[in-house]
Amino acid sequence: MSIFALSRVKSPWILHYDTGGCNGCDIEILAVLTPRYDVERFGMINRGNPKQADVFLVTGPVTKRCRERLINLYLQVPEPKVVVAVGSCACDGGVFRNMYNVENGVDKVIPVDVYVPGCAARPHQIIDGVVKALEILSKKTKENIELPEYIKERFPSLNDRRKVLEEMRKR
Amino acid sequence: MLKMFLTSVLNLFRKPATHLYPFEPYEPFEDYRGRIVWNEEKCTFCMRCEMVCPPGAIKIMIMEDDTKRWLWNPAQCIYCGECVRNCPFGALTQENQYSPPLDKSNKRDWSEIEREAERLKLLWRERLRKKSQAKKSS
Amino acid sequence: MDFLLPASLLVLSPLIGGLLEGTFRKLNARMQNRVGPPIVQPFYDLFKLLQKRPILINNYHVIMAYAHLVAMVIALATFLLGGDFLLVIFFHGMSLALLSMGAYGVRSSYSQVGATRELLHILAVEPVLIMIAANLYLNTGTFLLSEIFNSNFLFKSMPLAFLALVAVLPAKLKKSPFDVSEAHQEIIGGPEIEYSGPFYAPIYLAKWLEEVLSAGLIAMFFLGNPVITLIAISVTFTFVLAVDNSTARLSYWDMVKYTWEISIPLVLVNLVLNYVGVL
Amino acid sequence: MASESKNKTREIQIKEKVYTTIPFGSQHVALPEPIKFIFDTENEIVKEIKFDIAYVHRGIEKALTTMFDFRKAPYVVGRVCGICSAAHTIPCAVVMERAIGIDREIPDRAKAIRMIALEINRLQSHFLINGHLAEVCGYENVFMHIWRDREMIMDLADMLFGNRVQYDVVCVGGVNRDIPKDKERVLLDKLNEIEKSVEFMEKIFTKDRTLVSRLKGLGVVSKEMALEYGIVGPMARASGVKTDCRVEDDWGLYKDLGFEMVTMEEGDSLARCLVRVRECYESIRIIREAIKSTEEGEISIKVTANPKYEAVCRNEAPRGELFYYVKGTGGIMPDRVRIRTPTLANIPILPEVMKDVSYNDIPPLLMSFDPCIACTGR
Ligand code: SF4
Ligand code: SF4
Ligand code: SF4
Ligand code: SF4
Ligand code: SF4
Ligand code: SF4
Ligand code: SF4
Ligand code: SF4
Repeated sequence: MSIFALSRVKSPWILHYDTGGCNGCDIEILAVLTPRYDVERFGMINRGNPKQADVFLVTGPVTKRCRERLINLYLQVPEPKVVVAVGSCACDGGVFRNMYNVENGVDKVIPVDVYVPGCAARPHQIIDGVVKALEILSKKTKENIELPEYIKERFPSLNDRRKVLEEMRKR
Repeated sequence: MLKMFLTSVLNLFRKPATHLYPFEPYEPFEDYRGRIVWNEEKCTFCMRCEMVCPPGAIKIMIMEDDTKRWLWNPAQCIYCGECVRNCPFGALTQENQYSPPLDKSNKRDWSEIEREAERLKLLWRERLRKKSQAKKSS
Repeated sequence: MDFLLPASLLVLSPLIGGLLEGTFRKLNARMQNRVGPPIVQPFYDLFKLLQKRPILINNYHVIMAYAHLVAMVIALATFLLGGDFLLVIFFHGMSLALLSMGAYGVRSSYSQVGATRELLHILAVEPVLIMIAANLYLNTGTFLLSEIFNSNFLFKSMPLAFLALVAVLPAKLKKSPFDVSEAHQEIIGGPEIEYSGPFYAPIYLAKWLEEVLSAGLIAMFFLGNPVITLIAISVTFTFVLAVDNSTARLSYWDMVKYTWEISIPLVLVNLVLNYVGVL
Repeated sequence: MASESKNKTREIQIKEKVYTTIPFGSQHVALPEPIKFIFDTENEIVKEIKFDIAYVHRGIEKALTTMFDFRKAPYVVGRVCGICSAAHTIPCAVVMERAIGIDREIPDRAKAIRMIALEINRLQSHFLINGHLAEVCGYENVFMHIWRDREMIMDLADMLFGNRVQYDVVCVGGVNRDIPKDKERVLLDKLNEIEKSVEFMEKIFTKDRTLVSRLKGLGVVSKEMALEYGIVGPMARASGVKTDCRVEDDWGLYKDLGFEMVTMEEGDSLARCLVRVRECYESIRIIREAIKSTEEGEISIKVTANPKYEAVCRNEAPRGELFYYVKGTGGIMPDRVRIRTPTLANIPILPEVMKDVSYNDIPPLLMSFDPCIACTGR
């Protein structure tokens, strides 16, 4: 592996967004950063800044109000990026499935690469999930632009989409 | 201030509190509530587990040829153990191993399954109704 | 001093700086009782940043990031090649000012608050450095570093000035208690917030160079025996890190107040003592 | 007259002044949850605060009356919030029992296990928030140390209840798993260690000069203000208001075990923090007493009827009074469920105390009120 490909895997900076889960998984994500689990071993740091993030950890079932913000944050993370849905409610809605104000999971809104089950997902599961996400990340480059569903809905034709992509590249 | 200063400097010479997972294996507690394991032999498809499961992570599909399938979604389950406690035939057990992460290749489309199970159940009820009608008329 | 050593130091400074930063992070982690990243972690970070898709906010913003790096390189080069100490201070201050100018150039309020705080950093650090320069002049009769480097073990005659330097080092390296401009929990990195991917890389690199410059400043007081120089640098940095790990962040006015109230009097006393001839 | 009109123009001028607007959330490192504050600042002094708390509304109350039968309710409301999951499941189970009319028959052992769950929950929550408070003060090392020690409590929960966050141990009619003798012993051993780390925490929060200097006198809430705004929990107790639902509602055995309330008078951020630290001692004591006072035995009773009465239950969550109301009609799902959560009661006072505070003191001030939003929107 070249130093470039290696460095992509060795330095995942994370961004974490709670889309209306119960905090359980958020707190476990925080716990993953603390001495017992210390994911800084893998170079992970929580920058809290979408523009400097590689791994996007999303928890929660995506409430209707968080939807737009989630998409916004997703678009702000520069490629290559991976999205990890942490916790059952981020995967498929969990216990909140089919409640009137939720979207039943992150993958209904943005493309998700890895799903971490568990309610709450325990730190070991989160570490496993991130390790798996890094495998996927090592295959991605900055050219892999995946669009969230809603853009595909809004711009069904390929031409429209190309325009959006160009806009995104220009930004 | 002084205390933390000393602690910090001393920590340089102490062993870190880190558990080197995944390089060091981790063994969960004996009765950690992990994956649900289904024993096909004992199950009578009574549907009790599907009923008690709070998030609806268990779906039982009754196919059109009356064979039955028991499906469990690890990415939907909240690992409460309610199904295990309520199974009248002891067909379900809860392992102490947590579920591994999934990706696009091995995650089920649960909405699809829910819809399918619902549809199949309607068909099944229809068949039952017809059967009982046939019995009555004969 | 011959030319070869400083020139090679300058060329290797990104490498040294990266390793220094990596060591900092490792030590930091160990002080917090965890394992921490590998020492080469900063290089991974840098190479990764270069591979990210660039998101351009505006040209001015990005130019300022590169200008920040260039000014920092000039400061470091001037220092290592034995230029004028005042020039080093000037370019160091300028590089920070350029960073905050860039930060003012975007509309994010975190960035703007961070920029203001970055200027306060300059306000806190630069006067002390200038006072140290004055003190150096009193001791060596020159501002030229090539001649200052010839002096042996300056610490002997200006210990208080060195203490003053140690007192401003947290502010210079953006470590707690004086990390107000980065203040992760308040303004998420401050002036750096809007930089991303390859445009963040120059700022990341400049941070390493700043660490090399700080190491150089410390070394300046302990020249003569290379072993003593190295020991002095590592002890000082360990001390700064331990202080980082044993203090909460103070407010930005406290930062200016403390650095001025502690460092400037220290240098002044040293000046007077030198003048009177006690030291 | 002249001076009055002059004053008026000045007021208008001040109002027209352009503030720097700093948004805080809905995604921010200092606050993992989606809540949004908008601070209008002038020279980093906060002048106006707007907030928006409804990002996490999921419709749990509605779902409890339309989607889940009452037996599932404790598992669902545990997911109202993962920080005080046990604190939610207990009053939910109790309120259902009251609505059925079986709350007097709950065995003592079940009550004791509920109390242990709640107190372990409280311990980890207090460790969590005090560590986080240190973190937002820029004191990363203390955060790391407190969270390292918090793992001991998480391990306890993991061992006793089978999950680190969602204990899911409380069900309508009692609890669903007992604590066997050998685990009791481990629990008691671990509590000694945890007590030591509480002592460490107390020492840091009373002795460390930089931390104390940042927290002392920050965001003072007087007793009158606390009463007027009706704030609850440790925040109210830090201002000298004697309120604690553990003695005000009787679902547990607190009265029998001689519960002591922790109060302080100062009402500043440091006091709020210290109240939490000192409550940890009390929690540890309660757990010990609860284990000592009951023996292994009956842990639940059979629930045969459906909820048919109207009932309320109040519980002291780590952040204050949690209120559950249920109206049953004899059906399998209640007619109305109402959850009133502590953070909701503690938020209205925030704009008041945040006014004219420097922006760099906002995160510690906010964290000292321990806001968590998951339950506020439900
Ligand atoms: S998966 Fe469970 S614990 Fe995690 S956020 Fe969702 S409801 Fe909470
Ligand atoms: S409750 Fe048990 S027996 Fe009934 S369907 Fe489920 S697994 Fe099978
Ligand atoms: S453990 Fe709970 S959520 Fe999971 S399948 Fe069983 S009843 Fe459903
Ligand atoms: S930062 Fe402001 S201007 Fe830019 S997209 Fe967000 S809201 Fe709009
Ligand atoms: S007020 Fe009641 S009836 Fe009206 S929309 Fe809201 S929940 Fe529905
Ligand atoms: S009395 Fe209070 S809680 Fe009830 S509806 Fe009116 S405002 Fe809402
Ligand atoms: S106050 Fe609410 S959000 Fe906060 S921990 Fe308690 S239940 Fe959870
Ligand atoms: S709790 Fe009240 S304010 Fe919040 S979302 Fe629900 S209805 Fe709206």
